[in-house]
Amino acid sequence: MIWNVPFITVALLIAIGLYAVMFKRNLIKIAIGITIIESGVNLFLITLGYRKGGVAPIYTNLPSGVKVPEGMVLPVPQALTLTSIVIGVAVLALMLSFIMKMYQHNKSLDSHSRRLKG
Amino acid sequence: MNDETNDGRMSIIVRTIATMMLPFILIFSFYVIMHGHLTPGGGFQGGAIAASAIVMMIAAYGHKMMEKRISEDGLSMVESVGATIFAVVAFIGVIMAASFMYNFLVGTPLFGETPPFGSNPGILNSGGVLPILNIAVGMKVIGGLAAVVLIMALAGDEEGDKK
Amino acid sequence: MLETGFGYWDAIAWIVAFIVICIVVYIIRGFGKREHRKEAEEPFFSGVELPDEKVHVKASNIYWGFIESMKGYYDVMKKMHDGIINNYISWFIFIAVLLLIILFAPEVIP
Amino acid sequence: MIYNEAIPAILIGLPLLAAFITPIINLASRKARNAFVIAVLAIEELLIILLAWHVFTDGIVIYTMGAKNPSIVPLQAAVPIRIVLEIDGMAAFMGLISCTVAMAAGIYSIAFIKEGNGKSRYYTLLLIMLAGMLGMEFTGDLFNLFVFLEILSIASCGLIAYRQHADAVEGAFKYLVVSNIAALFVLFAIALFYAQYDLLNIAAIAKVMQYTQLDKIALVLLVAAFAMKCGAVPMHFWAPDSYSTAPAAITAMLVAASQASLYALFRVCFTLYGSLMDYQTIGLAIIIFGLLSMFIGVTMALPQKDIKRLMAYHAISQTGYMLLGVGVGLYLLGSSDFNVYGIKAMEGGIFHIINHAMYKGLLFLTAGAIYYRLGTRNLNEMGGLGHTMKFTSIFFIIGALAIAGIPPFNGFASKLLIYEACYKVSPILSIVAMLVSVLTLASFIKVFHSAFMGPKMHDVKEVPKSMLIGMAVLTFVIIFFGLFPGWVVSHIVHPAVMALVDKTAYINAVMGG
Repeated sequence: MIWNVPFITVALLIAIGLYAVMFKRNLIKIAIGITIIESGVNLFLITLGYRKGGVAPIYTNLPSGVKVPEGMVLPVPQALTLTSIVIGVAVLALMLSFIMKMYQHNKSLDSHSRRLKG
Repeated sequence: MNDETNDGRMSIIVRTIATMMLPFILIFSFYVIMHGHLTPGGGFQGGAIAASAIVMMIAAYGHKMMEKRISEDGLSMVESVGATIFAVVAFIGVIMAASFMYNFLVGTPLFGETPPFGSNPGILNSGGVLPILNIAVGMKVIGGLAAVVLIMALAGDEEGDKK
Repeated sequence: MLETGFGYWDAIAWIVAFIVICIVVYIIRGFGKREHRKEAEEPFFSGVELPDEKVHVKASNIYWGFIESMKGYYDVMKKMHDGIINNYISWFIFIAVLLLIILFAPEVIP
Repeated sequence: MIYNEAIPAILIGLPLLAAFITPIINLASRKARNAFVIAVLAIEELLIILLAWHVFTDGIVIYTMGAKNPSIVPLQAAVPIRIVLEIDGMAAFMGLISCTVAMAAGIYSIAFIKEGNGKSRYYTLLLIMLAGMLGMEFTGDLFNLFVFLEILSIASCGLIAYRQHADAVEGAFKYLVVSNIAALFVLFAIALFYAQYDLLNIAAIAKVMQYTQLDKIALVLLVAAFAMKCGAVPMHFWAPDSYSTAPAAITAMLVAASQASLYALFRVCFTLYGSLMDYQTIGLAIIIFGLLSMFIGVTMALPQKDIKRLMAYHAISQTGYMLLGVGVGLYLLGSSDFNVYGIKAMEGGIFHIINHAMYKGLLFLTAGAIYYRLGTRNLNEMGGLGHTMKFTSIFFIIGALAIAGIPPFNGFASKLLIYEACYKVSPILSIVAMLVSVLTLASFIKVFHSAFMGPKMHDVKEVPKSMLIGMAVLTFVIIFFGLFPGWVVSHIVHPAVMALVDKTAYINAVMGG
C-alpha cells in the first residue's frame, strides 16, 4: 500500500500541471504547469527503477554485503530522467525567454491577449 | 539593494563573500566534471554548478558590471567549441572503422586504464572517451546556461539578443 | 505507368493526348470565319458598361457569396479557432480521453 | 567502401558537427559559412540517396552506436544493449524527404535571411533541425525517439521566433507548449513500456508486446501526441499560428518536421502494435482524423487573408489525405481485402507524404519570395506581381496545380490512388476527398488571382538567384514525380509501404531469426 504513494503523487502532479496549463491564463503559470507535468513524468521514471533497499548503481562505491546486481536500483531510468531533466531545462529557458519577448510586445501576460487567431 | 545608484550591485559584504566563494565553487564544478565517470555527477551537473557561480556573480555585482567581464559572444563560442569537441570525438570512432561514439581510448595511456572490480576509490585515468565527453558537455553547459541567464538579465533594460 | 487497382495512369500518354487535342482544337479554330474576329474585339455584356481602367478584385472579396452562405458553419469555426493556448491543450486532452473511452468501452460494456 | 556501413551515423552526426562548426567558420567569412552549409546539405542529400538505394535493394540497415562492429546488435538475454539505428524502407523514404527539403531551404536562405548578427545561429539551428528529423526517422529506440523529438521541436521554436516579431514569438511559444506537452505524453508512454518489459528498443518491445491495459493507455497517449504534432484536426490549432509566422524556408522545414511526427505515428501503429491492437478502432479513428482534417482545413483556408496562414490550413488539409490513405490501410490490416486495395490506399497515402513535402515546401517558398519583395503577407495588399516576378509566378502555378491534383503533376497521381482505393471501403470517403480537392483548387485560384494577376501595383524585381534555385530544386522533383509516378511508386513508395506493413522483418533485423 505504502509503495503506491509515489504513483499517486505522479498522478496528482500530472493532474495539477494539466489543470494549470488548461485553465490558468497567466503565461508564467502555464510554464510552471508544464514543469510540474515534467516533474511528474520524471518521478514516474525514477520510481520504476527503484528497488526496496537498493543502493546507487556504482560498482566502485558498493557497500560490503550488497548483492550485485540485485541489490542495486536500476540505472537506466535514472539516465532517462537525467536526459529528460536536461531537455526540460532547455525548454524552460526557451519558454521563459519567449514569454519575456511577448511581454515586451504585448505588455500583458494574459494568454487571451493573443494576436493570432481565426 | 538600491538599484538606482549602484547599477544593481549588492552590499560590500555580499560582494566580498561572493568573490571569496567563486574559486571554491569553480574548483568543485571542475571536480564534478572530471570525476563524472567515477562518481555521481558529470558534465551537465558540473557545468550547472559553474554556471550557478556565474549567476551568483551577476546577482552580487549586477549584470552591467558582469557584461564587461564576460561577453555573450565569448560564452557562445565556449558552447560551440564544447559541442564541436563532442561531435569530433564521436566521429573519430567512425574514422577508425568502428562505429559512432566508439570508445577508442580504451587501452591507451590517456584515460585507458581499467579500474579494479569491487569497492575501491576508482582510478581517474580510466573511462576512455567518457572524461573527454564530460569536459565537452561541461563546456557546453557552462556557456549555454550562463549565456541564457546573462541575456535574460540584460533583456530587462534593453532589447537583448535572444539565444 | 501507375497501377491504381482499377486501371492505370500514365502522365506521358496524358501529355501526348493533351498536345494532340490542342492541335486539333487549333485546326478547328482555323476553320472559323476570319471577319468575325474584328467584331469580337468589343465583347458585349448585358446591362453593365465595362469600365476602361483595369480593376483588381481584393482577396477578401473573392468567394464572398460562398462564405456568406455558409455563415453558420464559419461562425462555429471562428469560435473554435480562438487562438488561446489553454484551449489548444484542452482539445488535446479531450481527444486523448475520447480515444481512451473508445478503446476501453468494449471491456466495460460487454 | 569501408565507410559504407557508417552512412546512417554520418547522416545524423554530420549536421550536428557542422551546426557547431558554423559559428566558428562565421568568424572567418560569411561566404565561406554559406558555402560550408550548402556543401554539408549537398553531402547529406548524396548520402541519403546512397543509403536509400542500399535499403531498397538489400533490405533493412542496422547501425549500433558505439559497438566494435556496428552492423551486429549485441544481445544479452534477448535484450538489445546500446542505441540501435534501424533504417527500413519507410525510414529511408522519410529521410529522402527531410534532406531534400532541407537542401532547398538552405539554398533559399542564403539570400532570404538578411545578413546580421544571428544568421550563423540560424544555420546552426537549421542543421540541428535536420539532425533531429533524421534521428526521429532512423532511430530504433523509443527513448532516442523522444530525445530527437525534443531536439527537433526546440530547434524549430528557435527558428520560428528568429525574426522576433510579436507574431513570430507568439507562434513559437504556442508551438513550444504544444510540442512539449506532446513530448511529455510520449515520455510517459515510453515509461509505461519500460515498466512492463524493461525494454526501450522498438523491435524488442514489438516482439514481446502483450497488449495489456497499460499498453492500451500507452497507445492512446502515443496516437494522440503524434496526431497533435502532425497537425490533425481537432488538434491542429498550433499549425496556422506557427507556420504563418516562421520565415518561409523554416515553414517548408516545419512541414517536413510534422511529417516526421506522422512517420512516428505510423511506426507506432504498424510496427509497435501491428495486428495485436484493435486496428479497426484505431484505423477508424485515424480515418476520422483524416476526414476532419481535410474538410475543416480546406474550408478554413478559403476565407483567409494571410497568404501563409492560408497555405498552413492547406497543409492541415493535405495531412488529412495521408491520414486517410494510411488509415484505410490500417483499418483493413487483417482482412483479405488488404492485399487488394489496402496496400494501394497506403501507397497513395505514403506517396502523398513526399508529394506534399515538395509542393507545399515550394508554395511556402514562393510565399516567402512575395514577402521578401513586398514585406507583407496580406493578400489584400498584393496584386500584379506576375508582371515582374515571372519565375516566381511559374513556380507558384506549378505548386498550386500540383496541390489541387491537376494532371500531370504529382499531386494527381497520389490522390488518384487514394480516391480509387477509398472508394472500395466507402464511396463517401472518395467524395469528400474529391470535394476537398476542388475547394483546394478554388482557394489557390484566389491566391493566384489576388497576388499575381491584375494591374501592376508594386514596382518590384524578381527575387535573387539563390532563392530561385531553392524553388527550382523542389519544382524539378515535382515535375519528375509527376511524369514518372509509376516508377516512383514501384521503386520508392511500395518498398516503404511493405516495410511499414512487414512487422516481423523489422523485429528480426534486430532480434535475429
